[in-house]
Amino acid sequence: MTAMQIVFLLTAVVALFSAFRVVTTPNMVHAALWLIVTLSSVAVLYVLLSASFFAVVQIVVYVGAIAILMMFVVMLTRREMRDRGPQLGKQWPWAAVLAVLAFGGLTWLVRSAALPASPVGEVPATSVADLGAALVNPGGFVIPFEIASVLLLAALIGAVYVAWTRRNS
Amino acid sequence: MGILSQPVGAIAEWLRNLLLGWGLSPGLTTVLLYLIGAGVLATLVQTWVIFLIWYERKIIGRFQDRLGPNRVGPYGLLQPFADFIKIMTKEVIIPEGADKPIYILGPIVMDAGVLMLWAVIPLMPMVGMDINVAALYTIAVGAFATLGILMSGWASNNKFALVSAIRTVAQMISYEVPTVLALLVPVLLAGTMSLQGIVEAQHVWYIVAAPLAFLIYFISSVAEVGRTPFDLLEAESEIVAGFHIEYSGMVFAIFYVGDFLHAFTIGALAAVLFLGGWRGPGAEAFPLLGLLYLWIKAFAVYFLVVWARGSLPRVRIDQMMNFSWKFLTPLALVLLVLTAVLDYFVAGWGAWGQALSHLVMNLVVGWLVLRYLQAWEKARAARRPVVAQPGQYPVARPPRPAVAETSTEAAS
Amino acid sequence: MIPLDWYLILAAALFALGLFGVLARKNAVAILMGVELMLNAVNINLLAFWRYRAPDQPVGMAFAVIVFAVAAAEVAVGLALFIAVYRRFNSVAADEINLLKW
Amino acid sequence: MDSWIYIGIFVALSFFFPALLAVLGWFLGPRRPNPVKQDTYECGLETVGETWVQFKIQYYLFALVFLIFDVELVFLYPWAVAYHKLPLYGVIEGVIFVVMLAAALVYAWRKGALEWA
Repeated sequence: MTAMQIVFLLTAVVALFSAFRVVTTPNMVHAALWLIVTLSSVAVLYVLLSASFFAVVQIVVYVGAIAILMMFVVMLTRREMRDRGPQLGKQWPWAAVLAVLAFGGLTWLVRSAALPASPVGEVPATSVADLGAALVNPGGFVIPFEIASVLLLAALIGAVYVAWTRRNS
Repeated sequence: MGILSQPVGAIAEWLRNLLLGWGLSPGLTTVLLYLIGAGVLATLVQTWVIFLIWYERKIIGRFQDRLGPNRVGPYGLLQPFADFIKIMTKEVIIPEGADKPIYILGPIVMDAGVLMLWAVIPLMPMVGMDINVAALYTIAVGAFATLGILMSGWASNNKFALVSAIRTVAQMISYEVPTVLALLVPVLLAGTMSLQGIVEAQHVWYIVAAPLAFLIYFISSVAEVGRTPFDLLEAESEIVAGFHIEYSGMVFAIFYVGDFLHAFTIGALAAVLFLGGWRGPGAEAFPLLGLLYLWIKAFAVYFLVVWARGSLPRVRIDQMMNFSWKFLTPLALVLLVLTAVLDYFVAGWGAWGQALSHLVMNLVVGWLVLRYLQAWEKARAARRPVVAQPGQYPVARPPRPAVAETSTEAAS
Repeated sequence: MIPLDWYLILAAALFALGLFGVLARKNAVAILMGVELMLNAVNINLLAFWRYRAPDQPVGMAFAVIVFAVAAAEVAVGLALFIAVYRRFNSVAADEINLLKW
Repeated sequence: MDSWIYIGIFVALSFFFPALLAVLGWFLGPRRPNPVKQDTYECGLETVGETWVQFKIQYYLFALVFLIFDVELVFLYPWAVAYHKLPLYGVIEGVIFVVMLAAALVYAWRKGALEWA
């Protein structure tokens, strides 16, 4: 067992425990904070995968923006803050069965496939620049890149339209 | 490899050999070395705040025609130590109904978010960890500072703390957009996100090539830290405090320390990004000189922050939000596009040619913006219904609401 | 070195937890959090395969970037809908919003 | 990878130092809680109503616009890093992307989502 494997296992334990708390804790602000712990440990996993750009982006986008937005909404919807009672619906045993089945099936798939134990090569030092070049390359990902910008524009327009009503007294 | 040309390298080498001599494995030795290096740097940075507090109080004192602290020690230098000892012995009050773990974690997360920035700042040539995404890393750890504030405001079980935390976070995220946009300009000019690489690419300081980006970066970082003139959410002379209203003793001191350190850290970051970092005559040969240059530049920017605190009045919250979203962000967008296009066409002009052409572009944009602001101000003044007559209050008062309207308001 | 299947099993576990959250929670924001967990599991898979199969090509990274964009768009629109619903019904409990159910 | 070990250690220490300060303050300071002292400080008035007050929609809108901007800007960083190696179409595509971003800003502005008050 190498040091990297120990780091991986520790991170995995933290990620899974906090993810479990996210889906079970009744207090929504606590759930958001546990979500932040999960997302940060996923960032550590990205570092272990030598995807440092994505580790940083994970923190910027998820912790810095999405989690903050969620906490805002939790604080906007006051009634839920007092709902310390059960937050799971009646259907939760079925959900648990389905989740266990999904996990079992996926694990069985992973175990039955022949997967490499180590990477085929090293990540080039210029991987971020390569990504940037590929994102604007007509033979690469320029269409997804521009469509992503249109998607985000549409999301903003839709979200502002839905949430914002001019105060008409 | 003398101690003068390779100060940190020489010490690290000596330590490594020492540790290896004790029979430790190379991997463990590296980790231990990093631990020592990080520990020394973090400790120095954290204790450095004590000096910063003295410096700021002294400067502000002079701005306000006072002497500043001068009782404890020479020039009052020991005053912050006395304050520190005093605050150590104060009680940490946890208000009733507070969410205890989050209440304590809030300031810790906030301070950690500031301290983490120092992991990537290049202190001198070949020192300071060089990751290839360092510029984005500085944005990312800022998220933890935001998060800490939101946590402590929420956990305090106090309306005012919660409202203030939400407002502070709204301010911080609003000003993060121009920060990120302005940070893109040096990244684009240098063609790398590594801060060491950005410093090395600055044959001409980027403040020459991108003065407007420097201004945007500086203003929006000051606003993100929440210093005067943007400190309206914790304005000590008007309201009691902001999100940290319930905090006392050492836990409050952590906020205080984080705040001062953040102000100095943005000085260091601005120095690295726009003022050439450790660059200066002789810095390549004697790295310690580079550290000195960086410190001087960081202090120059920090002085600007203190200067702004000493001389500018507070802004209103709607003005502050408008300033970020309706002025800084569009300006930064325009600047980014112009810089990108211009940089493409002047690629072969040499360092000074590029810098000067960018400077000309920046000056033209700046002049146009000033003209636009003048026209806007003139139009606003024309719209304002001010009729100053002798004996009258010179500001148009809002019309009194009719009684019927007031009652419906109250009923609804 | 860490074997690839460790990453995949961890991602599967995160995905299952997210699925459980989506199906079992009552609060709509909590459901969105579950969706975020699932998207993160997907991203771990994408980047793990990129690292182990084709680290010299940006394909996996480009996919992961798009997933980030989709996650952000989804959160923005989803939360906006919840806010609109909350103002209409004064609740964000998913099982109380059943006007279209019958 | 090596430098990330350092970053990881530094991050851990960054949490450790303020935590140490908090623990020190906890042990060195006195602890004499009483109900009045632990009362919520709201300008000397008794706390009225529940603490979790409801907020204006405005905060959410700012956070929303920020989220969209943040994600789009993250896309621009690899582009800026690759910038010097890009041919002209790369520059133009980046500019189109920024124009989309500006369109988002203009929409939010015209819609009045950026007004405080």
